[in-house]
Formats: sequence, structure tokens, C-alpha cells
Amino acid sequence: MVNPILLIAAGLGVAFLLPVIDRAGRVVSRAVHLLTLLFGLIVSLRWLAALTGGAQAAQIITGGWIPPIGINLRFGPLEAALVALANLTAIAAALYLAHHEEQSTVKSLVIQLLLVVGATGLIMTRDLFNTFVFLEISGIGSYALLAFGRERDGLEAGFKYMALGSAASTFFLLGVAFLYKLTGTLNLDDMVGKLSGVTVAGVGTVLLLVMVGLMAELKLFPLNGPAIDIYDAAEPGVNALLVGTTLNALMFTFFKVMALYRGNSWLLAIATVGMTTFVVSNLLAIRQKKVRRMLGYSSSAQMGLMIFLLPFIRTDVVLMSAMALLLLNHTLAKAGLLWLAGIHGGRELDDWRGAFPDSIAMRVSLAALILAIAGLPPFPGFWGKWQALVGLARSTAWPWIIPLLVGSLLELVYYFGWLRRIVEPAGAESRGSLRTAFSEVAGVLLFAGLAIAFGVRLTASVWGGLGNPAILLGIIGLVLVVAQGISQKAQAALSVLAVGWVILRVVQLAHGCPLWDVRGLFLVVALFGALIIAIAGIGMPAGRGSFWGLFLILVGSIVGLLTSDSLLGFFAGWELMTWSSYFLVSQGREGAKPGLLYMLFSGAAGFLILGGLMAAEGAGIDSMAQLGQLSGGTALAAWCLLAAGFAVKVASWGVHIWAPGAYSESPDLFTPFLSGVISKVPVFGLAAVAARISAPAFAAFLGGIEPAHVLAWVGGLTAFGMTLLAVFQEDAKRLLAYSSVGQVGYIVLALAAMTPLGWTAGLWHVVNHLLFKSLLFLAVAGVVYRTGTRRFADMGGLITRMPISFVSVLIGIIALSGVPPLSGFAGKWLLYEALVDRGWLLLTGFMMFASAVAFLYCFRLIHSIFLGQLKREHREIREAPAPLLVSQGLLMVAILALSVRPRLLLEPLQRLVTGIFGQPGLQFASATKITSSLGYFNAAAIMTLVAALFIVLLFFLLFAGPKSRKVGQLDIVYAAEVPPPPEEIHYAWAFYMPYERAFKPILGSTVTAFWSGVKDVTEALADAGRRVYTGDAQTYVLYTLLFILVLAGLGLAG
Amino acid sequence: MPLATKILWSIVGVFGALAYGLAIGGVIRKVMARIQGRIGPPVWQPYIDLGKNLSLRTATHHGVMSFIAPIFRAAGGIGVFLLVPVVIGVPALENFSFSGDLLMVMYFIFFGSLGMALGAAEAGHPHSPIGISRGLAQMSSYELPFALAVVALAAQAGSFSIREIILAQQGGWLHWNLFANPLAAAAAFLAFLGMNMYAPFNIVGAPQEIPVGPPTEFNSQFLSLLMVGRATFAVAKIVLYMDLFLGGAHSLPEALVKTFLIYFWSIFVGAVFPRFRTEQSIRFFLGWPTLAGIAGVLLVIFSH
Amino acid sequence: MKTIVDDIRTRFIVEWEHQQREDLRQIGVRPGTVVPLLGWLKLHSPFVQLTHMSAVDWIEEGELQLTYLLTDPVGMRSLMVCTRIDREEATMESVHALWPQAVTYEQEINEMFGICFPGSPRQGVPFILEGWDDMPPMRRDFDTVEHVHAHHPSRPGREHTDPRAYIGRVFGERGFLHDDD
Amino acid sequence: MESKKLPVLPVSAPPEGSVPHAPLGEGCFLGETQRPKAPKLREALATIKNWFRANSLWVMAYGTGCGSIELRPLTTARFDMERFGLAMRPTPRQSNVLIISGYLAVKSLKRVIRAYEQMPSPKWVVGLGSCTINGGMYWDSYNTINQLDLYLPVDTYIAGCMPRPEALLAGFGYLMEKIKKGEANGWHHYLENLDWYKENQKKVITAWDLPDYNW
Repeated sequence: MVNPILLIAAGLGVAFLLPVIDRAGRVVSRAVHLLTLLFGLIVSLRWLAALTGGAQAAQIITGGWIPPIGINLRFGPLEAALVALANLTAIAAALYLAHHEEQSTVKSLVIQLLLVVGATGLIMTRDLFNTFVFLEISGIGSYALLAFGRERDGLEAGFKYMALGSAASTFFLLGVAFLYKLTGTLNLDDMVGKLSGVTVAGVGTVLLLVMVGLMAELKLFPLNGPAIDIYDAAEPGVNALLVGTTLNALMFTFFKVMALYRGNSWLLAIATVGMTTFVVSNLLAIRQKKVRRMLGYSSSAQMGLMIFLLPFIRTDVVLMSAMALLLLNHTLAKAGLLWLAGIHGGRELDDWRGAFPDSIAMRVSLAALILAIAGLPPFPGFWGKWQALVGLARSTAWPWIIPLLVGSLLELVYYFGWLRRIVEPAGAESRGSLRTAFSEVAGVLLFAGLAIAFGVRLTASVWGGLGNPAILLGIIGLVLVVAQGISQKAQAALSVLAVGWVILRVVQLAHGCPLWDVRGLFLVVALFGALIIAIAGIGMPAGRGSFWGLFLILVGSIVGLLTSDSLLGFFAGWELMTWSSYFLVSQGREGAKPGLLYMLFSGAAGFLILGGLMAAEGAGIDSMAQLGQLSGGTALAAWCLLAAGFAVKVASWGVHIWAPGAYSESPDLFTPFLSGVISKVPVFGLAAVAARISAPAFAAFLGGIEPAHVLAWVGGLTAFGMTLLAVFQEDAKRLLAYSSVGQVGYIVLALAAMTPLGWTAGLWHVVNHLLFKSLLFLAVAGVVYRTGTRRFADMGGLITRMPISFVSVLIGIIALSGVPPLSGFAGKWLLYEALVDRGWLLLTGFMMFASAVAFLYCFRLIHSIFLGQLKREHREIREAPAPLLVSQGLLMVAILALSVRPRLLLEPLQRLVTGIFGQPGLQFASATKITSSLGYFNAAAIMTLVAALFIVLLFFLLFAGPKSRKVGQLDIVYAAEVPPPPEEIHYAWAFYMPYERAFKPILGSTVTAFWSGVKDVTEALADAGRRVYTGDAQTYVLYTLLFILVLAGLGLAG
Repeated sequence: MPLATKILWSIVGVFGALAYGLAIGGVIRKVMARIQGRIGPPVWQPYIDLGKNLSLRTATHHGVMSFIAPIFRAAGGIGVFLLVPVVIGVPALENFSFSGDLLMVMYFIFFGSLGMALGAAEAGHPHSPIGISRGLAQMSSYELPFALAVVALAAQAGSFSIREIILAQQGGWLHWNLFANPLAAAAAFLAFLGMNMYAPFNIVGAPQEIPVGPPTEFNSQFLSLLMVGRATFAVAKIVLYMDLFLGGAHSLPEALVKTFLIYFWSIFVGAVFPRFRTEQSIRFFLGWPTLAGIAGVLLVIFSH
Repeated sequence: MKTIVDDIRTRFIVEWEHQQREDLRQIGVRPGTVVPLLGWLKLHSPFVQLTHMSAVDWIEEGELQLTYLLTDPVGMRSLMVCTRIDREEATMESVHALWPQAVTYEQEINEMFGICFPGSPRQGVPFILEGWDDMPPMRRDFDTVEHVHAHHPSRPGREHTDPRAYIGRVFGERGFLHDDD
Repeated sequence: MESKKLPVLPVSAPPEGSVPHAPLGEGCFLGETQRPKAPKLREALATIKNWFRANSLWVMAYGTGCGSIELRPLTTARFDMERFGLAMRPTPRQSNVLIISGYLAVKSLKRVIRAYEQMPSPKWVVGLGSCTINGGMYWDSYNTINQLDLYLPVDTYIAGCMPRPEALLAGFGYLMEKIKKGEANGWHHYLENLDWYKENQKKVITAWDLPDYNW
């Protein structure tokens, strides 16, 4: 094994020789430079392999002196990993920088090497003064590198940066000197022991000096002004290199120095500074219009987060791995993003609209890295954050979770604000194409690839290995995303095969070990829904090129979520689902902005759920099966947080504003899935997660009001409010969007009843809603595809042109409205019986009212599209594509089957609820008659009755009167006038005007006003905060002083 | 009772309901005429109209949906009638009420309206959808007090079965829900005005505005079927109200008297009021009737 | 009333004027004066409303008279602006820019008298006479009886009398409209 | 006298945003215009059916001339036509009787024909007042027809200018008797002699933009 000291030696040696070698040509010097870095990478990786294999960490003693007198270096697994990362970044950075004129000189090469050496030294050394030396090497290297830039702003920023860096080093050196005075040693390990014996009054001040020095170097809030200017002004490639080398090394140094800080007040001070930096930097980043500046804030925030975790590592080793994951994640993502920023060249956020229109690899990398840094799965940052949160939850420091989650949400806001521009359709002004040189983008691709690979590996480890269908679906999806050559229809066909295969596989699995019942039900719902969409996709284009790949990832994540038994697996699937569906929503023509709103609310929901899960984790519970063990206040908190999160995700009244846009603007083929399946996942959460938390635990909540009753009213209000809003929509998909949200409200309400009958109602509706709403959305998708419009006023009379779609919508609305004899009636019947059974009488009445209101929009939907007057331009329109009709046919068959024989589903549901509640909700009196404690109905008898009446009356109509003749479309009674053209007499606009007038008092836009108020306040805060950074060096000095005072107050208090 | 006999009886029942429904229609016209100081048509005029419409020589329709819409309408009316027990204790006159409870009846009511709406809309005349939009709007709003009343009754009787609800009212007229829960009854009887669509709630057909509303384009045998549906549906509604609020009936004459009284509640109101605007009608039902319904439900909650 | 007309006289050439009733005054102007005058009246006088527009065929003088009836809705009085245009070259400037409702009057006058209002919408679009292929029926040289005989045959056996002759026979030469009979 | 043509006028463009009316006739969505066949007059149960028809006459609520003012009193308490089974219907699809109440302008004639043809057979036309018989006092108007029965088959004329409501009721009584006897077959005559009627109609309605038969 190579001695690690050689890493430093070789670096230094080559660095000094490079100018000489350069005489032989730039190619040679570059090759040598790269070879040196490669050497470093290989050596450190081999060490890493050996060390993780159980080898002893290397202790290097320099100059033959034994520590503490001599300087010693340590090369353990952490060190090896960090050094490898530094070398890797440096290689990629070198490749990238070679394409940038001012950085392609031999001087630059030398300094790049020096930076790596400095970082390696900082990482390995155990000596404080030695630390200072390497700090200076790194510092000088970075100033020099930044100074190569030719822009005036860059130079000015570089100077300020240098000034701050020097001041920081001075603080550090002063502190070290005093420490030496106090303890008589410079060796870190030695000093820790000796310091505990020192009781001199000034020791706190000394420690403060060291800390301020390091914190200033790490650019924590509010000392990060110059650093952020640097991000904005300097070449991004240089910053990427600094992130991978110096910044990581500094972080590690801080980690090492942490051993000196013993008192709780120190730990609190560090945590406070770290968390403040995290939250404030993220807040300020929201209002940034410049990408690089935003990335700078993000770096500060990430550093803050890691610093925040440092004090807790002492008490919980789990946090160590959290820290490592976060650091890895940050390096990969931030370096990659900085390179991307350099390659793209867009400085303003708005320059990024439809970035990299012709390179899917770059787009995927960009998206993956943004997701990674935003802390979403499957990327390492997610797992890091999870572990950090678990660590916090299990300690007394759990209140820190709240700012951590708030900060993370803010992080989502600006990263997805950026992503919103990127996912917009490419226009003429879209920039960024894959340049000819592969080497420039190699780093980006490498880092993105690494992030994805780590992600897949980590996810697989939670979801039961790479062979898990969920993981495989995800991988196929990833391949499809990248594989741009395959036509959309072929991709859809492949998706059919993939989903079909998963269905078979799940069936096989079910044979071996019985799936947990609720989970099995939702699995069937999800996979059937996915299959339907994929089949329909063979017939019509959907979204953009990466639709099907993302769709498979989405399906995979849902499968993973549903099959995972651990809370972590559930939440990972949840977040995966969130972002993959975000991309799909954004693929609609106008989908970018609604997509952002969707993502933000989903993100907020995610963090609420995370909070709930953390409450459980804090009690030492990490699998769903154990959730029942929760009790007392923890159970209440967990239940409330989870329920609130799921309620946001189902777009309950009050937080529904994301739903209409997301549903209506998402690609037409995706909306059925969004409505039929994705909206059911939070329902699954309620049924499988929240409901497992034992109900008696919070009977005394709010003076006797059950939380479940509150949830029921939330569901009921949603059902009513959304139904009412659906009535007034002028856009077919928007109408169905509101309707979807309302229908899920019924489900929430039914589940909240927590009775066998209520659950039967809720779960029946889950299946039924999937069937009829997918059917409706698919039929509308076909109509939109053919007519090119979603507005009711632009359609009409299509029944003659699209009869099968008409039948689909007809069956859909009958099933929706609950009119017998179709399956919707069973749903309504179950719901009302359940509610009366539960004693929620007023709710029952209002739900009956809501169902009656639903008729209004049902009729409007079918009338405005299919009935009334056919437009002139639609006279030659064709029926929807065949695969779309096949999908609809499957759904119709399913609806009819459930209508004639509700027992097909009700019987399994009875087994299910019996398993949960110990008793069934329904009895089966005869083969077809279904009875509950309150009532009964006989679906087959009603169906027969209707059919018999229908046939008799049809015969009457055909034979009792004269032969009827069909007349032309405009041959109507129009006051004996010749009617005007169909466009003028198709009554479709403002269809329920009197209704709107009647409901005016309660139809205010208070909800929208509230949320835009929230947005305004946040932005105003961020705006005010942004002014902190004046760009003036004097103010920065003032901040430094204030910072020291505050820190002293916090740290010395104990 | 064997199924064949049952079917035979129900056919008789349906024709009986049709005859009764048409006769009631005739009586209404007579009553309205007398109120206006006219002689009025003979009571059997609706039968003649029905016969006339069936003896026409030509008929027109506008497409499949407009062809089968009257079937929906009539099937809806007859179906609802067949699901409501007319005379309790006489199996022949309890119809098919064993196939579905009160909820089934409530939702079957929509069957005819929905089908009719579809057919009328296909006919392409703008008055049809205007009428339907008014009708649906009004329907949804009177549904609220009616639903609250139904919930109150069901909770009171502990069952959604109409038979059970009737049985719970036995033992003297003070046990009728009309008196046992007067608030719910008030809500339901106000909703009944909307259901029957006489003035002031005749906004669907609104003469002088959208002359006949939805059925503008229907003629000949289609119109006859609509008349059949309307007549049977009217009977089904009043029988349902009798079962829910007036303790059902034990004999046919009793049923006739009770249903006649229920129906004439809306006729007499209709004779003296002018028409509401659509939004006034909606606001009306969401006002006092709804409050009465809520009070009725609360009465049940707090008295049990 | 008088003051308004005086005011008009200071700005426009008024050819004649006549006080029809206490609240109704007629003034006659040249065709070219009409539109500026009406515009001025609408902007600067209480006569802001165009109540009516009509035409009379003065066949003997080879002229068509156009009358614009303006009303002062506050003072409850009216002003008639009359003008005569040539019968053969019957063209008049449109006032629909001042009063949108003039479009319908102009359409009808166009149909009935054959006066053309260039620029006015719906000129030449049938108003009452769908498919009319004869001369404008309100021109006095249009022979109604001849038209009726050509288009609407009478029922055999029906006798027609010339109204003028009939009235003369029954009421004497002066007709029956005179009160002193 | 030399007839003068209208000056050729520039037709201004329609206001922006308005949809020009669909051309009638072909492509106007009126459907295929089928030439109706006159059914056989003989039918089963004719007596009963005619009794039904006669006792449930639904009148098209449509007024063409000054005579329609005489229709209104029929619904009042004084005359009360409802006692004879007569009722007003606002839609031709459900009406059986069309009353031409007085003079009939050419422009109205076109609408009347359309309404008449939309009524289901058997249907009856009542000519009310002298104008429908021979032009009445408007015989020399440039724009009114003189003989209704050239264009529509009239089953009953009620003479007078104007006839009083009593006369109208008497006319209806006459029509009902005629229907009961099976003699009121104007609708049949119309179908059998459709060409003749159409020719007459097209003679006066020069801007003929209707299909040859509206159902």
C-alpha cells in the first residue's frame, strides 16, 4: 500500500515541476497534472477499500518525531474518502477548466494541484499549526485561481474574499497560538486531553477565536457576503473545484476541532449558527434572480446544515453517516451544478428557459443534480437528511427538526423555481447545447452519474435489493428517459410490457406470502391505473420525450412505497413519487408554473409527513407494523402531522389551490393517473399509516372532540367545496380536477369514520374513483387530442363524431354521480350508511347535498362536449385513437362488473376490514342482496328492473306510435326562424350563471388570497434579508464583529 | 309470493299509478281553472291528451339520446314507483321495495332526470339546456333540506328501510313523523314544493321565458312517454312522502286520501304565488328549509 | 328653443325653420351641413338623443327629404333637422358613428327609399323585404297595385275599387277627413 | 313605369368577431331533405283516434297579424277555451293547429311555412279574418299575400275583420266536427300536392333559402 504522505508529496512535487514540464508542451503538462490527480484518486480509493475491509488507519509520523512533539497525519476511512473525492473533483475540474481560456494556463494547473494538496493536508493532519499551514496553502491557491478571472467585478469580489479569508486565518492562528500557550501542545489529540485540565479564565475566548476563524473560512451566515459575491463573479468551474477540495477539507477540519469544544453552550452555539445559516441562506436564496448567486446561498446553507450536525455527532454516531452522505451529496451536486452553470452560461434564472434543448444527457444531469441538492431521493442527500432527522428525533434535540424542515422547504422553493424555467418547453431563446468537447461536460456527467448510481444503490438497500420490481421499473424508466431514439408509441408499448411484468411479478409474490391487505388493494389500483395509461399511450403522444421514462419511475416509486414496510421506505417512495410526478405535470404545454405550485404543496405535505414519521422514529419505531405501539402525546402528534400532510396532498379545502392547475395543465394522458392513482397514495397513507396509530390514544383531544371527526369535516368540506367550484369551470379538465379533489374528500371522510362500514365505503370509493375518473379523463383526453381545445364553449355535439367516447363519459358520470344501477350507487349507499351508523348526521346531509351538486357538473361535462350543437369545424372530426378506446373499454367493463356484482369487491373488502376492526361492515343476505345494519340493496335486482323497464318501454316507443324520423342538427324550433350557426346557439358558457349568483356570498377567493399573502410575506422577508449583503467590505467587517459578539454570548454563557 | 305473480301485480300497480297520476293532473287543471274563475277542462283531459299524442301520424327525434330520453324518464318514474311500498302489509302493493332502501329511491329519482336531460340536450335547442341548468340547480338546492329530513328520519327509525320507517310510525297519528319530527317534516314538505315544480318554483318550464324548457323538441309518442313518466313519478313521490311522514297506508283508500292531500299542498301554494327567479329559488331552499332540516337533525341527535 | 336655433345659426347655415308645436321645432339645412350640425348638437346642446329618422319622397321636386328627430330628454322637447337630397343620386352621409341605433334606420331607409348611406353597416342587407327585386316600394313612382297584380293574385270574384274613386263617391271630392262634413 | 333597381351598394364588412350566418340549404346542418310521402288516409281505429285528436287540439301560439289580439281572450275566464281541450303550445313540435291570424306578410309567410312543416301530422290550419281569405283591406299592399290557401292547406276559415272570440270558438267547433268526421285532411292535401304548394310559395318568397320540406 502506498504511503498516503506520498499524496501530498507527489502533489507538491509535480506542482513545482509543472512549469518545467510545460516546456514540452501544454499537452504534456496537462497529462502529468491529470496523472498526478489520478494517482491520488487511485491511492485513496485503494486505501478506502482496504480500510473499509478492516485495515487499521494509517498513522504517519513525519520527521521521525513522535507526536505530540512531531507532526502526525492520520489516514482513516473518512480521510481516504474525502481525499478521493477531492482528487475526483480536481480531475473533473481540470478537464472542465481546460476549456476556459484564463484558466488553461500552466499557472492555473499548478494552483489547482496546490489546492488539492492543501485539502489533502487539511484532511490528514492532526496538528493545529500544520492545519494553519495547509489553510494558507488552500487560501492562497483559491485567491490566485479566482484572480485569473478578467472581470472587474470578479477581481473586486476576489479581493474582498481574500481579505475575509486572511482575517479568518488570523483569527485561527491567534487562537492556535493561545491554545499552545495554554496546553503546551499543538497536536490535536493531545490537546483535547490537556484542555480538560485547563481552568484558566480565558480559555473560552481562545476557543472562540479558533471557531470564528473556521466559521469565517466556511462562510457561515452572516460572514458569507464575500463568498456569495465570489460565486456570482468568478468562473463557476473554480468554485466547483473549491467545493470539492477546500470546502470539504475545512468542514473536516471543523469536525476534527470539534473535539475541543466540550461545553453544552458551545455545542448549542455551533448548532445555532449552523441552523441559522441554513434557514436564513435558504430564505434569502428565494428572491435571487441570478443562478450563481443562488448556488452560493445554497452552499452556505448546506455548510450551515453540516455545521449544525457537528455538535450532535458526539452523542450519536448515526449522524456521522448522515454527515458523510450530506457532504458527498453536496460535493457531487454543487460541483456538477456549477459546471453546468458555466457550460450553459445563463446568469439570470430566466436565461434557463428550456435549457439544453438538444441534449438529453445534460438535461437529465441538471435535473438529477438539482434534485440531489434539494435533498430528494434517491440521491444521497435524502438519506443523509433522514438519518440526521432520525438522530435528532431520538435525542432531546428534537425541536431542531422544525427549523430543519422549514429550511428544507425553502430550499425546495428556489431550486424548483429554477427547475420551473428548465422544464419549460424549449423556445428560440433557449440556450446551452452540448459543446463538441466531451471533456468539458465529462465532470458533469460523471458526477450526475455517480449521484444517480449512489441513489439507486441506496434506494435498493431500503426496498429490498436491485431485483425488487420497484427498483427495476425505476431503472427501466431511467433508461427510457435517456434513450431518446425510441418513438413515444414504442415507449408506451414498452411501458405496457414493464407494468404487465410487474403485475405478474406481484401476483407471484402474493402467492408466496400474503400481502398486507390494504397494501394489496392499493397495489392493484396503482398497477391497473398505470396499465390503463400505458395502453392508451400507444394511441396518442403524451407530454415530451421523457414522458414514459418518468412515468415508469413514478410507477416504480409508488410500487416501492406501497410494498415497503419501513417508514423510511415509505417516505423515500413518497418523495420519489412527488418529484417524478412533478416532472410529468410540468410536461404539459402550460405545465411549468402549475407544476411548481404542485411541487411546493407536495413538498410541504412531505415535510409534514416527515414530521409525523419523525415523531414515530423518535419513539424508536421504524416500521409500519410497529406504529400501533405509539401512545400518548407522541401518538397524537404523529397522527396529526401525518393526517395534515396527507390532507395537503389530497388538496383539502384550504390547500386545494395547487390542484386545478396541476390537473388541468398536466399532459392529457397523465391526468388520469394523477387523479386515479396519485391522489390515492395519501389515502393509502391515511389507511395504512395514520390509521395504525391507535385511536384511543387521543380521545381527550380538544375537550372531547376526536381528531378523526375534525378530519372528517375537512374531508366533507373538501368534498362540498370542490364540487361546488367544479360546477363553475369553463374548462373540461379543470372541472374534472375539482371533481377529483372533491371525490377524494369523500374517501377521506369515509376513512375518518374508522368503522368497518366507513372503511368499506372509503376503499370501495378508492377503486370506483380510479375507474370512473380515469375513464372520464381518458375520454376527455381523446376529445382534447382531436379538437385541440379544453374549453366547453369550443366543443359540442360530438356525440355523432365520437360515440364511443360519449358512452365512456356517460358511464363515467353515471358511476360518479351515484345514479343506480351503476357502481357509484354502491359507493354513495355505503358512505351514507357508514356516516349515519357513525352518528355523523349533519355530515350525511351535507354529503347528500354535495352529491346532488355533483350532478350539475356531470351534466355540464357531457352536455357541453357531446350534446348540443356540433361546431362547423368539428364536422369531420374522427373518433379517439383505438388504444385510448381499448383503455376506456377495460375501465367500462370493470365498472359494469362492479355494478352487477358489487360482491366481487365487497367481499374482499369485508375480509380486509374484518382483519382490522374484528368485524365486517356488511352482510350478504343472498347471492345479490347486500345488507348493513341500516339498510340494504340488491344491485342485480335493480339492474334487472332497469333493463326490463328499458326494454319494454323501448318496444313501446318503437311500435306504439308512428315511425320516427331523425331530423337534422339545426332543424330545431327556433321561433320559426332559421337558426344561427351552431357556435351561437350551443349553450355552454357560464352554464350555471344563476347558481353562481345564488352562491356568490360563499364563493369568495379567500383561500387564494391567503396563499398569495403567504407568498408575499415570504418574499418580502427574503427581500429584506437580501439587503444585508451590500457588497461593501465595511459592512462585512461590521457583521463579523457582531457575529463574534453573538457567538461569544452564546458560547461563553455556559 | 312467486315472482310471476309479483310481476303481474306490479304491472297492475304501474297502470294504476299511471291512471291515478293522470287523473291528479286533470284535477289540478280543473282546480286551477276554478281558482281563475274558469270552467276548466274535464278531469279526464290528460287521458285525451295522452291518447292524442299517441294517435299522431308523424314523429321526429334528434339522435339516439333524444330517442331514448323519454324511456329514461318513464323508466325513472316507474322505477321509483316500483321501489316504494304503497300499502304496507299487502305484499302485492309493496312492490319491489325489498330490492333497495330509501337511499336507492333517492338516487333512482335522478335516473329519469339525468336521462331526460341528456336527450333534451342532444336535441340541440338552446332552451333545453337552459331549462336543464335551472332544473339541476334547483334540484340540488332542494336536495339539501330533503336530505337532512331523510337523515333525521333514518336516524330516528334506526334504518334506511322504508318499511322500517313506516313501522316506526305505527300506533296512532301522533306517531307520524309529521308530528314526531315536525322540523324535518317542514323541511321535507318545503322541498316537496321544489320537487313538484309548480309555482313559485316552475322555473324549468318557465312560460314567457323558455316556454316549455327541456321537452321543446319532443313530440308524438316521445311526448306521451314523458307524460307517462311525469304521472307515475308524481305518484311515486307522494307515496314516498306518505310513507315517510304520514305513517304509510294500510289500505288503498287510505293511501289515496293521504297522497291526494300531500299533492294538493303544492297545488294550493302554486295557485297563489308568482314565479321565483332561479337564484331566488336556490336561496330560498338554502334558507329556512335548510335551517328547519338542520334543526330536525339536531332534534334527533339530542333526543336520542 | 329659439335660443338654440339662434345658436345654431351662428355656426351653420339654416335655410328655413318652423315652429311645429311648442316643444317641436323644424329646421332645414343643406345635406352637407347635417352631420356637422348633428355632431355639434350631440356634444354641445341638450338634444342628445336620436329618436327617429325618416324619409319623404318629394317626387314632384325631384328630391328626397331626410328628417332627423332629436330629443332633449331633460327638457322634453324635440328638434327636427330636415334636409333634401337629390332623388336620382340619393346618397347621404351616415350618422351611425354618432348614434349606433342609426344603423337600423339607415338600413330601413335604404331598403324602402333607396337612399344610400355609404359606410353604414348592413346597407343592402334585407330588413323587411326579403328577396325584393323591384324598386324601393316607398318611392312614389312605385306602383303598388301593379306589383300586387304581378305577385299576389286576388281570389277570383273579389272586386277591387280604386280607393280614391271610392272615397270620392261616398264622401264627395274632398274626402272624409274633413271635420266640417 | 320603368322599375328602378336599388342602387348597388357596398356591403360593409360585419363587425369584428361576429360569425357570419351559415348558408342555408346545403351544408346548413338541416340534414338530408327527404321528400315526405303522404300516408294512406285510411287508418285503423280512425274514429277513436279522431275523437282524441278533436278533443285535444293544441294551438300553436303564434300571431302573424292584428288578429292575434283576438286569440288572447280565449284563455281568459270569459271565453275559456280550455274547457274544449284547446291549449296553447309554444312549440310547433307539440302543436296541432296553426292559426293564421290576419294579414300575412311575405316575410312572415316563410316563418309560417317553417313552423307548419315542423308540426306533427295530422295538423290543421285555421285562417282567421278576411285578410287570409282574399287580402282583406290590405289587398293592395306590396308585401302581404292575398290568398292563404295558395300556400298552406286551410281547413277552416273564420271570416270577419276582425272576427270576435266567439266566432273563433265557433270556428274551432266547426274544425272539431270536421276532424271527428275525418274530413279535415288539409295536411294530407298538402303532402299530396306538395309541388303545387312549393311552386306557389317560391313564387312569392323569392329569397328561398329553406330546404324543400322541414320536418
